[in-house]
Amino acid sequence: MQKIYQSTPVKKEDEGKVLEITYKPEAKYSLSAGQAISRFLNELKKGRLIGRKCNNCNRILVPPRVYCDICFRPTNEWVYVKDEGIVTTAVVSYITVDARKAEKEQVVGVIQLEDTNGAGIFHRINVYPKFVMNRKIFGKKVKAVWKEEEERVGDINDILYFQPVEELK
Amino acid sequence: MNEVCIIGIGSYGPSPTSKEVSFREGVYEAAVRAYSDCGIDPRKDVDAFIACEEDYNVGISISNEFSVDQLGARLRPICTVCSESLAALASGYMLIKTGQFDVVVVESHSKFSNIDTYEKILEFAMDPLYERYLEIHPYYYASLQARYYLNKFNYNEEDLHLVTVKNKRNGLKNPRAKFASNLDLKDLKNAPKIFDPLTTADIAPNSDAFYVIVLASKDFAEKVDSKPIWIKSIYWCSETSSLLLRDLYDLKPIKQVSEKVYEKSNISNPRNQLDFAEIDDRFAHSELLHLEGANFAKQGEALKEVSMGSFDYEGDFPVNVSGGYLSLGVPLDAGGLSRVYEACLQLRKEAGRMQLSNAKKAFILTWRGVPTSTYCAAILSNEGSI
Amino acid sequence: MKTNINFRNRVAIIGAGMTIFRRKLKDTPQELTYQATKMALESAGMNFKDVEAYVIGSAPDAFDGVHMKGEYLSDGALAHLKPVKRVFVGGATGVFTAISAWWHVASGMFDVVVAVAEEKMSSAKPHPQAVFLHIWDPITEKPLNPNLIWIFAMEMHRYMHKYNIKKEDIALVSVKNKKNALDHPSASAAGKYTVEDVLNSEVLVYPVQRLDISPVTDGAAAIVLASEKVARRYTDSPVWIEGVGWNLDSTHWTSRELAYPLYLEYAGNMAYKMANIDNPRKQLDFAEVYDPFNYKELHHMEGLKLADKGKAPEMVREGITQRDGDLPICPSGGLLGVGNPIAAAGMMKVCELYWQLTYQADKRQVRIKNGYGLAQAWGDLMQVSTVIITRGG
Amino acid sequence: MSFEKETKEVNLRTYKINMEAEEYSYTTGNLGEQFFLKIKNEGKLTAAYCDKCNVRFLPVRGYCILCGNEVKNLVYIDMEGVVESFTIAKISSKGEEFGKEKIIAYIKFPNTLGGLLHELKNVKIEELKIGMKVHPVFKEMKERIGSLTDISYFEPKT
Repeated sequence: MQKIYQSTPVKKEDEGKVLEITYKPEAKYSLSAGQAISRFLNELKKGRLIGRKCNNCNRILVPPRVYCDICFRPTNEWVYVKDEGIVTTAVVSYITVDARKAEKEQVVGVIQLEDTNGAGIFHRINVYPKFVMNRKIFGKKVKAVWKEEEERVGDINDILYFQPVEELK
Repeated sequence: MNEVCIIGIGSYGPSPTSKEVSFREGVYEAAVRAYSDCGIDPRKDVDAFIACEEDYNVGISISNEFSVDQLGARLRPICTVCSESLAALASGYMLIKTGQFDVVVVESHSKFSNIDTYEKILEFAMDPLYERYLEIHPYYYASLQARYYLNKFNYNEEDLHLVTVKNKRNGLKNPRAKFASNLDLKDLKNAPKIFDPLTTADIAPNSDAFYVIVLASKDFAEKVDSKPIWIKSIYWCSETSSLLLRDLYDLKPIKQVSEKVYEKSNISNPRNQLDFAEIDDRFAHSELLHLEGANFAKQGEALKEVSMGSFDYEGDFPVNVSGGYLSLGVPLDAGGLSRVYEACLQLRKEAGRMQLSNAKKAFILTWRGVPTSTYCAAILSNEGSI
Repeated sequence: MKTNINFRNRVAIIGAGMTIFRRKLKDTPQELTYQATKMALESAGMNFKDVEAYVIGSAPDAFDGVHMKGEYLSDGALAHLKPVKRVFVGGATGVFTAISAWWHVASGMFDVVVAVAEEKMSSAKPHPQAVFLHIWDPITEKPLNPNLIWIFAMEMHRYMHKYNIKKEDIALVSVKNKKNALDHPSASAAGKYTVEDVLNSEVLVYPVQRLDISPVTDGAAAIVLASEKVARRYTDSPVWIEGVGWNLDSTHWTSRELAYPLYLEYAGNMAYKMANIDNPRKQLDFAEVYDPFNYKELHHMEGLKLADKGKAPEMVREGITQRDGDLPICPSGGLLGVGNPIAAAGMMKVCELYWQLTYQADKRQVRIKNGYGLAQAWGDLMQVSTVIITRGG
Repeated sequence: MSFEKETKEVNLRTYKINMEAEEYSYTTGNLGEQFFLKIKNEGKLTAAYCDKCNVRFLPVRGYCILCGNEVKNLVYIDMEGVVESFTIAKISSKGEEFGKEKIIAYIKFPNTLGGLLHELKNVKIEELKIGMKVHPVFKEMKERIGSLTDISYFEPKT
């Protein structure tokens, strides 16, 4: 016999009828960005993407790391990379971070950066949803559109979004 | 029975802060040191990895995601154990005992300096219905324990500082002990009792630290150039999580873990058969409870023995010659590995100025701190077969 | 790695139990842990005092809303003065809890170990999805305000793109699992649905729609493991753990090919090797692969080599994965049908191995030929898989 | 890059984040709910009672912590408690100093396992003693919400 315990369900319509105790959490952090990400953020402020190159496997890691995860050795040098790449996947979001309906849909995806040997970056993509649904955006080249210099603070949001280099039809 | 030993140790820190590295970079530094200590390549030689961490200490939900690359564990078996890091080490020990694994790496770290709201996070670990509503610093639970102990055994409040002074001074010989000090009793006598009856000096500060330990089977250890330190026995347990349901002078879980490791290592008289101990001292009175629970002192007599110098560097049974948490700081759950690291140096005769002349068998006892009742114990030895 | 079929100590599952799964349960996380543990012990013919050690599984503390949740839950398992620890590999935790309990017994250190997994997702306000924000890279991803579903939508779309897979085929998985769950006494999301129902459900993050996803749920599940000598004393039909495997890929998911779960192939290889299985498609009688989203079931069948790359949808279409098919997948009803209290859902799959291989699965019973069943879970940043293979019948 | 390190504060970044939910709302369980409602509606303290072990314990839960049997009943307990230990708290769980220090006691009740942590009032610090008897002072009925905060504080029996 399967042993199943009949716990006490709370139906949606009974919300508020059972006693609950509330608590407001506080969990705040000041994370040390460290060697690699500090430089990455500082370069974003200058409107540039930077990575670390591993001379053993010839990959450029973006965001940069001080170690190579494949070779387990220190990465060798700083390398600027183009803010362009190929879309490998994209989706259209109709919801907000807390699962409410968003006022406006948003396209996000992964862009594989040129000449890095596989480094991908996750960001917004400025393209009509239909090009996501018919997957025309897949494999297309996109380029970063940056905030104005004076608005940049050294954050991933200094890039507004990536935009197709050629217009999609 | 296949024996398990520690073949490599690596650390970065401990230190009061570590702004120059991210937590992943700190772990990488420790890992490189541990692997070079025993000459292994993590991409080829390691069968499994264990990361010991808690989400709210790291600041990332599912911190396991971020434990991989810096250890060389990409596309390898790696998991997170959420407990005191000595319990994580016990998991590595068991993996090797199954006969399916030869080399297991255990990592734990603290990036305490990243945490802005430590007290609230500790409160978040308490029972949400019965323990959080007073909005007091959770350390006050330790204050209640301290007063209870002093009252039960008729000590003066100032007597507690004896433990603090011993460990802070021991730390002066240890280059890693960043909170060591040549304090004496009169410095502490009139210090404000912020955590009444404890002063802030009687409470070990938290620290940043990164530790990586490499475990291996006997077969593997014989193949590499290392100084193996053998895990003779290891055990862990918890009492009820409800601190309201525990006694304030509660030796049960301490007795449980120590008796288990004594039994498995055939130890009937720990004070005679072991050479030194690294014991949790995150509050001055914790060391006393732990000494009594582990049977190094009779109930109520640990403090008397501390005052007699029994547990000093020169005493008949040295306790916390590393300086303990009071000098090293508590690297959150990495505490257990920090003590394993210190004990290994002693057993390898690499402890520098704090080297004990006769260090063959070490006892380690760790607690997970307020509000938990989780204890772990281990016996390490520089001599092989039992 | 020397993974081999020569076990020093064989380990058996001798009991399983769980709570009902519901959107919200009134019981506290400790009480849910207690209830599942008690059920598992009763089914093994044991009592709390017989247990020597515990392994607790639970996904992020941010759900139940308790830091160091393993400590808190241990009280519900009545793990007083006994070794207890919590293991955690994101969504893959449920199956991993069983794996960790396996090594407790296989090491020779313990004879009776309970593995219990609990999740209470209804505590976080305004919505449990919101706390998933904190699983992303805090500096390079979290500032983009991502919703949890984005990540899976990106993987699903990549998978569809690479192998030209249609949403209609993926929807069949929801239909099958929700139907299977009609026979599961704990189920919270069972029902008779059609492909059209799935395709017409609300689009959340294209290509993911409401009925592509398993619902967030409260619940707990547990199993009892024993060494061979103890198992023989309690039962004539132990379910042996023949293989375990787990594997994690790099944190940097954006630099990986998302169309194929390589880490699962590695985890599967580890378990197959231990279990001496060289043709899983033939040798396994059924598999409880992880299905928090419908496409994941397909993805995981391919990673486990139960289907060729990109070909799992064909097997679903042909009915091979139905309960009466050649290779039943998720006969329990899976997460899509029974519900998804994260770690507990993974453990529910291990419970299903026990029930199926001891012929206790009632209307869900599949045909047992070779006696092998497999359960698998997956999690983190699309990064980890855990696999357990059992034999019984 | 571990072979060289940037150390200048100006180039090293610190990134502020939180990992919070807006709020948590915890269900109290079947027995827990009764416990809190007894406080709210009756101003009474209760304990869980296991008839198999014949023990009562607090905090309550739906299982006996000794034998593992289900527990379905509460019993009223004598609210005159004994101070097992006390401390004078100056720092809050936000790590800040309270304006006014709080006396915190661990209080046990007759024939009951466990106890409660609460604030003591109407007692001078020099009169504090382990073993002193105290009893709860409840908030006005209309202010109670079904929580241990419905007890304003404990005070010595006069």
